Amino acid sequence: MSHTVATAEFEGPLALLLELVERQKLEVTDISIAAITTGYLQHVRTLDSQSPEQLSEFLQLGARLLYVKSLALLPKEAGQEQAEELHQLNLELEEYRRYQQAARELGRLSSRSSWQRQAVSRLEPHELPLPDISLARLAEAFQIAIRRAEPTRPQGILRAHISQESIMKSLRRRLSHGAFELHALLDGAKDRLEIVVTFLAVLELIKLAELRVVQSGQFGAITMEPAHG
Amino acid sequence: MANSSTINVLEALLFVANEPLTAGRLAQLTEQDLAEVEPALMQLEAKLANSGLQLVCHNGEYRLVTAPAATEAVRRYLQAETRSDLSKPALETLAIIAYRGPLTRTRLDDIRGVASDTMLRNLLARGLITEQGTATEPGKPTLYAVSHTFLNHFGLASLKELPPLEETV
Amino acid sequence: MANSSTINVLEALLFVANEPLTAGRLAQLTEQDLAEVEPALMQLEAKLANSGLQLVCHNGEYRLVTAPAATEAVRRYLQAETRSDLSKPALETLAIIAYRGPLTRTRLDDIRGVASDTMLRNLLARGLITEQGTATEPGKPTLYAVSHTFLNHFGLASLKELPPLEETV
Repeated sequence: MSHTVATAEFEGPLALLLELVERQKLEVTDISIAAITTGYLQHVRTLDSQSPEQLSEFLQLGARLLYVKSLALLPKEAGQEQAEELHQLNLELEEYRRYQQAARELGRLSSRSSWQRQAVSRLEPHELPLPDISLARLAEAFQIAIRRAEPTRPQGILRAHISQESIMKSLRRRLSHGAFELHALLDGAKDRLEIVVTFLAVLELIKLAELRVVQSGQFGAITMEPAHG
Repeated sequence: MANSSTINVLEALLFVANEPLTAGRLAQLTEQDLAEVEPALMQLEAKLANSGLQLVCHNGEYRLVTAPAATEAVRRYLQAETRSDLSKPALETLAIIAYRGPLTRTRLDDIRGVASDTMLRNLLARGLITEQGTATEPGKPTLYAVSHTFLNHFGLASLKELPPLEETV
Repeated sequence: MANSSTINVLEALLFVANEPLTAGRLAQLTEQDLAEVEPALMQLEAKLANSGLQLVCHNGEYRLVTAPAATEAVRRYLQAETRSDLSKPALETLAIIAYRGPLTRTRLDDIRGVASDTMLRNLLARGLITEQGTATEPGKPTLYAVSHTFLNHFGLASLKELPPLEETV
């Protein structure tokens, strides 16, 4: 099976996942999750890393797929969670698919348009009352507008807040099963960027006092555990 | 049956208005009861059904625009570029806001699986969406909805004319 | 009998146009022969006879205007629009045009982060701004600047006399 899909086609991870699922004519089930995860990660590897924000969004879904896939390797009680995760993933994918379909329909409407009247009706100039505003208010309004406009410039690297948020989400899920080791968290990481985003998520959880990091002596294994347990 | 002169005055007002007008405002301007203006607006809409104009109703606001059947000629007049300029992600975002809106950025991000802030800023600047109040949840996040400009862009008279969303399987 | 779709397209063109149009220009825009457009214009005039709009022809140029019966209500609308206080967004738009103008709508949208279409129409209707030529960039977009009325109202000889701004923080 070929995974050479033009990258630019996919504006987001869900679009890519949907394409892979539809190509295999499968639902995301425990049987297909392994194949789909492999296909997905193979594709993500070909992504242009020039756009770290975009990449991190692809990686977070990759991390989620790996997590769901890994649940199959864990003892029985994880089975229930895997079923739930898969169900959730299917729901999200199905919702996304419907809107993608709707977007295509909308695109088809683009050949037709309506326009409002271009001419502006107004009273004769001598009938126009003038507004009661001062120059000071005008100057103030301008300064407020300009100040507001400044911070809307494109943001720096790695401000993809939702990617971090959702890695935090999956960390929380893991924490709910108890402690785990750092290397287990990073083993699935495919490159520096994913590691960076994961560390950011860990730091955030520490800050929120949801997670504690414990090291059993110098060079010992680093363990993550729930801070409130 | 509304008075035909009321219908005509409504048509004239909507012609000169520099903004979409609510039925309430139209009632004020025509010095009629709202109970008269609302059916009159429906009759105006029906009357315009086979004409070069179309009455758009969105969010309780009315506006007169050209009929979609005249798209080609009007485009020629305005020398407007063909509207192939909405990207796939932009259409996807608009579709979600049109069917699901008003909704928050977080909800939008969840559905799309990507951060939508740049896209939202872009669509706001193009006037295709507007901020429509805030959600009641903590932090009172801004709600986004599609605008009159959105309807015009696709020649729709109201959101009811959107193709139906596929049923969930 | 002219095709009803031709009549409708003519109506849409005359509605949208911001200048009177000759039959020749309308023929070009509808891609019809002048021999078809002229009777269609007459039929449009007849069709509009009992409506809020009317077709007027002056010096061989056609335009749509509101019907005389609606004059009262239309006046009420325009007066209310110009008498009411400037809204915050309108004031902001005016301020940006005063300090940064002449500028295009796109540039204005960029600064404000939202589409400024309605605000521009509102300020044009109030006579506070005017269209001042077109920019040299592709598409030759209209440039907006404050009007003489604006300068007179504030007693300014030129825009150089606007209050200086604090340094940007």
